Amino acid sequence: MSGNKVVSEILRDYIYNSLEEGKRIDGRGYDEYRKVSIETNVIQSAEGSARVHIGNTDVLAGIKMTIGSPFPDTPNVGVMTTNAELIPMASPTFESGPPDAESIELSRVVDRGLREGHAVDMEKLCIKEGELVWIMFIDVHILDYDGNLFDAAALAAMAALASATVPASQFADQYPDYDLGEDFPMPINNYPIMSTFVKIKDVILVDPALDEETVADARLSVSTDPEGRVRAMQKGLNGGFSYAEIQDIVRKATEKGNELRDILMKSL
Amino acid sequence: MSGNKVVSEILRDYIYNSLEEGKRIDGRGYDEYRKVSIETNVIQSAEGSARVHIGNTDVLAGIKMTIGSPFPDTPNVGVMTTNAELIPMASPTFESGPPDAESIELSRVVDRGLREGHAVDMEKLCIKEGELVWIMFIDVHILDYDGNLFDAAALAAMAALASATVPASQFADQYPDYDLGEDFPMPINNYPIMSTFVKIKDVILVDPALDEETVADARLSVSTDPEGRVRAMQKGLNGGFSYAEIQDIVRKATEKGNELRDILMKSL
Amino acid sequence: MSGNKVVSEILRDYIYNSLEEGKRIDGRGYDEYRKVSIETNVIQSAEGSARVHIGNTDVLAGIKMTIGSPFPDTPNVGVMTTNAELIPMASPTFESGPPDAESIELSRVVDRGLREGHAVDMEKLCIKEGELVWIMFIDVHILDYDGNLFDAAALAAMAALASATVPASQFADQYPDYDLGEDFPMPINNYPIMSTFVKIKDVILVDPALDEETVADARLSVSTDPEGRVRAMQKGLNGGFSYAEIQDIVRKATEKGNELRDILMKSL
Amino acid sequence: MGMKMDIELIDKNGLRIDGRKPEELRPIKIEAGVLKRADGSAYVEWGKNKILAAVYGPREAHPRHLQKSNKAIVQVRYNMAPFSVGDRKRPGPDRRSVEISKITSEALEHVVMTELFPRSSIDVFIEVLQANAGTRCAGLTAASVALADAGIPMKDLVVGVASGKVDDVVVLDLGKEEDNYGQADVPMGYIPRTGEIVLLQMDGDMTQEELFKAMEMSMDAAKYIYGLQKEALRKRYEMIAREETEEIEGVQ
Amino acid sequence: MGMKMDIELIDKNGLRIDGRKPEELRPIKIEAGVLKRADGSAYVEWGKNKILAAVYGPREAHPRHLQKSNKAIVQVRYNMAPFSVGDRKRPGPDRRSVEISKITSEALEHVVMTELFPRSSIDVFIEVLQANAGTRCAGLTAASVALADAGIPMKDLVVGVASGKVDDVVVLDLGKEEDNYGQADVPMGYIPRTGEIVLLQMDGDMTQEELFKAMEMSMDAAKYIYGLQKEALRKRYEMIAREETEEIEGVQ
Amino acid sequence: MGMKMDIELIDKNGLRIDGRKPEELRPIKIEAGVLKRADGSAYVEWGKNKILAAVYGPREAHPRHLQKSNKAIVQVRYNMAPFSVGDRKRPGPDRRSVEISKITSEALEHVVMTELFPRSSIDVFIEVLQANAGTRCAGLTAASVALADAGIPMKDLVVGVASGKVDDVVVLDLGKEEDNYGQADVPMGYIPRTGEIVLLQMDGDMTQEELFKAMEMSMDAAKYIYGLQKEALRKRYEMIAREETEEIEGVQ
Repeated sequence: MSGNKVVSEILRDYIYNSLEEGKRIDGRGYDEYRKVSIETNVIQSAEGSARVHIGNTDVLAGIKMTIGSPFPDTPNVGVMTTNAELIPMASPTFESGPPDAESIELSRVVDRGLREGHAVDMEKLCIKEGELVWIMFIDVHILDYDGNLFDAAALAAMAALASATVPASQFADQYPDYDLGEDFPMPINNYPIMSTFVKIKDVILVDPALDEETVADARLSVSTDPEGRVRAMQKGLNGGFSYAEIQDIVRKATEKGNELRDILMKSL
Repeated sequence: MSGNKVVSEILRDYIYNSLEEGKRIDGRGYDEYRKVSIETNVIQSAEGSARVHIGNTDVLAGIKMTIGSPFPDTPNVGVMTTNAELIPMASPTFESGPPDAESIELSRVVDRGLREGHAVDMEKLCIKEGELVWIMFIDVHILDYDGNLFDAAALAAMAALASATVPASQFADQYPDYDLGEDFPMPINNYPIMSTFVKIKDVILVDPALDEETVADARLSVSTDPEGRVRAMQKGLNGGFSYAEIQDIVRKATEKGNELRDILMKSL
Repeated sequence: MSGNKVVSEILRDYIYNSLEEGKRIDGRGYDEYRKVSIETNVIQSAEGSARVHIGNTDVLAGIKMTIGSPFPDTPNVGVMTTNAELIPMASPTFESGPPDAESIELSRVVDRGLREGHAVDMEKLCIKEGELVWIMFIDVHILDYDGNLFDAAALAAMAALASATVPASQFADQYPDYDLGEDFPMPINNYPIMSTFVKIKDVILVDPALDEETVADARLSVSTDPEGRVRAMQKGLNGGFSYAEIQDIVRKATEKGNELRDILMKSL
Repeated sequence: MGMKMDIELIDKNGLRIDGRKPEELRPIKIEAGVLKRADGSAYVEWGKNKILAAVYGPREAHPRHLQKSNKAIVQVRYNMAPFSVGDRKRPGPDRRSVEISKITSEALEHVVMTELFPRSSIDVFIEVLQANAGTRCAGLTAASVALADAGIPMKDLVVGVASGKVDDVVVLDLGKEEDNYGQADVPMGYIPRTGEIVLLQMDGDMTQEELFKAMEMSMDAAKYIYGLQKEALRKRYEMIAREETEEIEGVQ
Repeated sequence: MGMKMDIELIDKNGLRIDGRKPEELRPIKIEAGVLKRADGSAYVEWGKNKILAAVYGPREAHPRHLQKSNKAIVQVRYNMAPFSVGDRKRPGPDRRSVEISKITSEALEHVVMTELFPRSSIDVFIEVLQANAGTRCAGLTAASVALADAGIPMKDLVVGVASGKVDDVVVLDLGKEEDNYGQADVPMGYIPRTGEIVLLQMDGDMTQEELFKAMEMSMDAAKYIYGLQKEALRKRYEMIAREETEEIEGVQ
Repeated sequence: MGMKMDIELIDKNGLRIDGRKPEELRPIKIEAGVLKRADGSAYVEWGKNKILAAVYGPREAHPRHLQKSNKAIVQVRYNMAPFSVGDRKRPGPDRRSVEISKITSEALEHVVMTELFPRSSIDVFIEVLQANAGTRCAGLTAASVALADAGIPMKDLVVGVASGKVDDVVVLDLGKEEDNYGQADVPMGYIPRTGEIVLLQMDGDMTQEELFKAMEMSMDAAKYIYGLQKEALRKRYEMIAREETEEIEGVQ
């Protein structure tokens, strides 16, 4: 990622040395997030939207909704599609073109957190079983990339959902044979939150900044719900975790999930 | 475009020197087109077709028609799609593969000229409002490229349309519930014509040949109708025009449009 | 194909020298296939399947079936699609990505042999004329590539078809308005077999191994039926055959087709 | 242009559907230096349009066959966020985006001193976050500011602004309904100081005189927008200077 | 092959649906040197088929990994214009075009003296402007002439010609209805002088003897078409010579 | 996870729908060296899953920009045959395959001594011939064996194994119905000797304690599978040794 090899070795040494002294290079505690801010309803053309900053990482999520057929094997629930775009605006390392493996992983992990966390009551997005359901697109646009996209994207997507309105009245003309009702708030069911940790040498850090990601050995993202239940996990990078480390991370993820959820609830 | 850098510098100097003496390298006047010829109905498998030469530039346009659904927001008009292919046969600089930015621009500019010029009465291509309309494909095949594709492609497309027959009888079996009627001539409404100018140093030239395009600073294509109204414009290349130059070009485009329209009408 | 140029020259000399002494490098006769084995019903998720070895060449074909609309111009027959994937597992020279010209040629030649040989009675795959037919996918997966893919793929596809069951009962729920009946064996009509020959210098060899393919001048594949009628041919590579050579190959192909067909029938 | 609809775009007082006078712009807000990672950036709100522009470079042009031995290339990627429009836009470039990227690139190449950076690419990314007619002009305006914010040597800033015709009246800066149901649209890229027109398109139906009147309206308005661009950059430089002063003071 | 239909392809007099005798070709017209930009070109009308072929090269093969250190490659792109067929063909290569391009390329590589141009590519573009059965053979015939017109050193010209079987009769050069409703089609690429068969396909249902009879018919016909190819090239050289003479006379 | 259905996944005796006990694996069969052309290969049958893995390399990484100056890259392509699943899968990578390829690659890169082969690529191809839940774990298990069979220097073998939760019971190695209608799935890549977890995913709904219990079940089972992997390699080496002896004897 961070280009030049010499630069990246110097960076690694610097981070290693700091950690040996028990410090992160930006002065944070190991279990401390950067400043997290959430602003909802920032895009009027979207049914719901949120812009999330985690430090300098800047992410914009928007919800669009339309009406269509359900999948044959799930006739009574709406359809949800999550897509994250690592647009080249956000980083010199992101390229134009079809989504690469990193974008696809990000999209799928964000999707899994929301889906398995039952963020939305998808049955309430069924209009007529087997015939017509709401189709929901969650699009996450990465605007400025300074590490920890997983948490920023998941948080922005959750906030956008929580602030969204299902635009039923707009579609009344198009579907005269169905009772779509009035516009209604997105039927939120749960607030799963993703929290990501990396391992650098033997140290576990939450919310890695880009420089930390660059030298990290292993990464684990854990999505938890308000009751502290685990809803999704994704390990990344080519290092390994011990079982004890994973237990430790899962426990901390619940704590951190609660902290971020508080910030989210205040933004709504 | 024209390959080798030394060659292109020599070419530039040659063109510049000629223009200083008030001459174009092929001896034409600044406001003079190369020889324009139009032959219609050259392809029997097409509903309409035309081959246009402007000097050595050689372009073939064909119209194909089928029947389909209208767009939801325009239920009472036919559908028109314009596509120009810069096939590698036509030039050593054209490559195989999906359309590049130049092909896309060409397609869109030709389309805009016809569409905004109301070349075809699209309402007459509606079979049943909101249900069935004629779908028209205008395909322009560039066979030999010696500059000024915009005018050649636009003229070929217009001539192909003007010579086309809507093949209603062919579709009778396929749509027994609709009255498609007999074959009928394409309902032509207007004859917009595109005329393209380039600026080389301070000189404005109509109908640039390839060598002139290669050294041109800026390009302006203007589509006008028989009443001299402007229907579409497209500026290209990275040079600039003054407002006075643009006024001059727009006025000349009307004249030139009339000249080309006369040639077109004689070919039909 | 076989990488390094020096190696390929040594290989060529070795093969040429052997042929001058009347021998193939693996000791076979000119008209002799390598060991051919066929195992059917190897994949339970498929409607029919077969794994074919010709020497070290290892090919797996699977049949999948679904229900859909017929083509408008053939309303009373099922739809058959053949696809061969040269997956990179099978050879260092096969690459990931969309099918290249070699895969496409292979798919189309296998398809042509089955289709023109009337392997399947496609009319029996019509459920209701003009409305509903069986859609059949023949997918050939090349697992280990040691030459003569055409014969191995064609044989595997034929064996997979001959061992397939049309899964009518599975679709009963999905198409309540149609009588799909019970599961039934694939309606096999004929057993066309492909046999491939190459020319190296002036020698004609059947069933080329990879090393022989690498140095071959010309290739001819001939698909014949049990009555010795010719159903499909495909010449390949940039060498030429004389008319006499082609007559010779066509005659031998019938013989070889019979041999392979015997092996096939025993496997069912 | 020209979808038909029984909609009155100019009222009896000569005012437009959003209350503007014919020669009146929508409100425009420009901010420079809004992203950390990019070498330069700008944010433009223009009516209901919300547009970000970022610049990276000069950096090595790749793939290599794009490199020019005597100058830099300016590569523009105009992109609409899926949620920026009424019906969700599928991600990835469509034909419209490719055309806009191309003409925006040509317009910017005119002002960037490309000859200073042979073999390089200057990459401009325009992201339309919310679209409401006139995004190509707003994007061009934003891109100019982002280039300046990136410290790219430029002959001048380019201003993007459109004019057109609705209900037979020549108007400045078409809004969404005017764009859908009006008679003509003329987007322009203009350099107020030199009077050069570096981007120009038109579609619709206008007499020559109407066209010229529209262009003149745009050129007038461009001067005002040019002021906003410069003001945004001035604020940005002040902020940088302030930050640097604070840093120095912090050190002392 | 083999769409079923109640259609009589051979009448009681043994004549075909378009009035031809079994061993009769459709009318063929060949012209060389029809395009200015290409290094060589040819136009073929063959019944209702209209086909252009153009040649560029030898030129540097790219992408580079295609280059062969000891010879040129011959790259063929067979392409159908969208309006060349009944239902519009979507632009871009389909699987059929890819296969035809491959076998045409192999056939031409046999006659081009590729060993003279290591690392080069000789690019052949075949555009089907109007299609009516037999385009691959007509395209191969045209491509040979275009290669010669480009001055590419060749061992000989290749002729493309098909034969087949309809209503149990072996016939030459299948027309559209014969192609759709006939029993077999055998496209061939043939070099009359050497007797080499460089392209051969077959689909349908034929006994060995029928197949051999069809191939013999094609080989006979190829000699005639070879004459047309040479005549087209002779006319082209005459025209060039005349132009040069006129130029010299003009100078004097 | 979590499609709703009236289906009893654990019966009154605590047994699973296929008769297994909660901590019981499906039958697993591993064979090394099953393909001739590949540098290494393995075949795994795991319940009704049938999976082939092949390894090529170390070989030059291409395209070149992927090369790392100080180590090899491990490139994994996980692919499902079109006929491996109920509804035919379209050929080519889908988003799920891309993700599985990525995490499998990361897991294997941990054990391959990549530093020995700068600028190289070690290419691992996993083909799912028949799929029945748990293919990513079976594929990882097969890939490890194929790497060892290819003689690629490795720190250790990786074992893939999943656990999860169905009907509120923590179970090992979910079958197809359990995967469809269960409550959670936790695929893991584990190195029994070092205790390192190199692949980990989870989706569903579990308390922390359930998750930990599931992981412990997987870690236990991994030791058994590790034994199968080593046994497959032992047999393969024996066979190679036998073949070599025979060859030597044949020579004598």
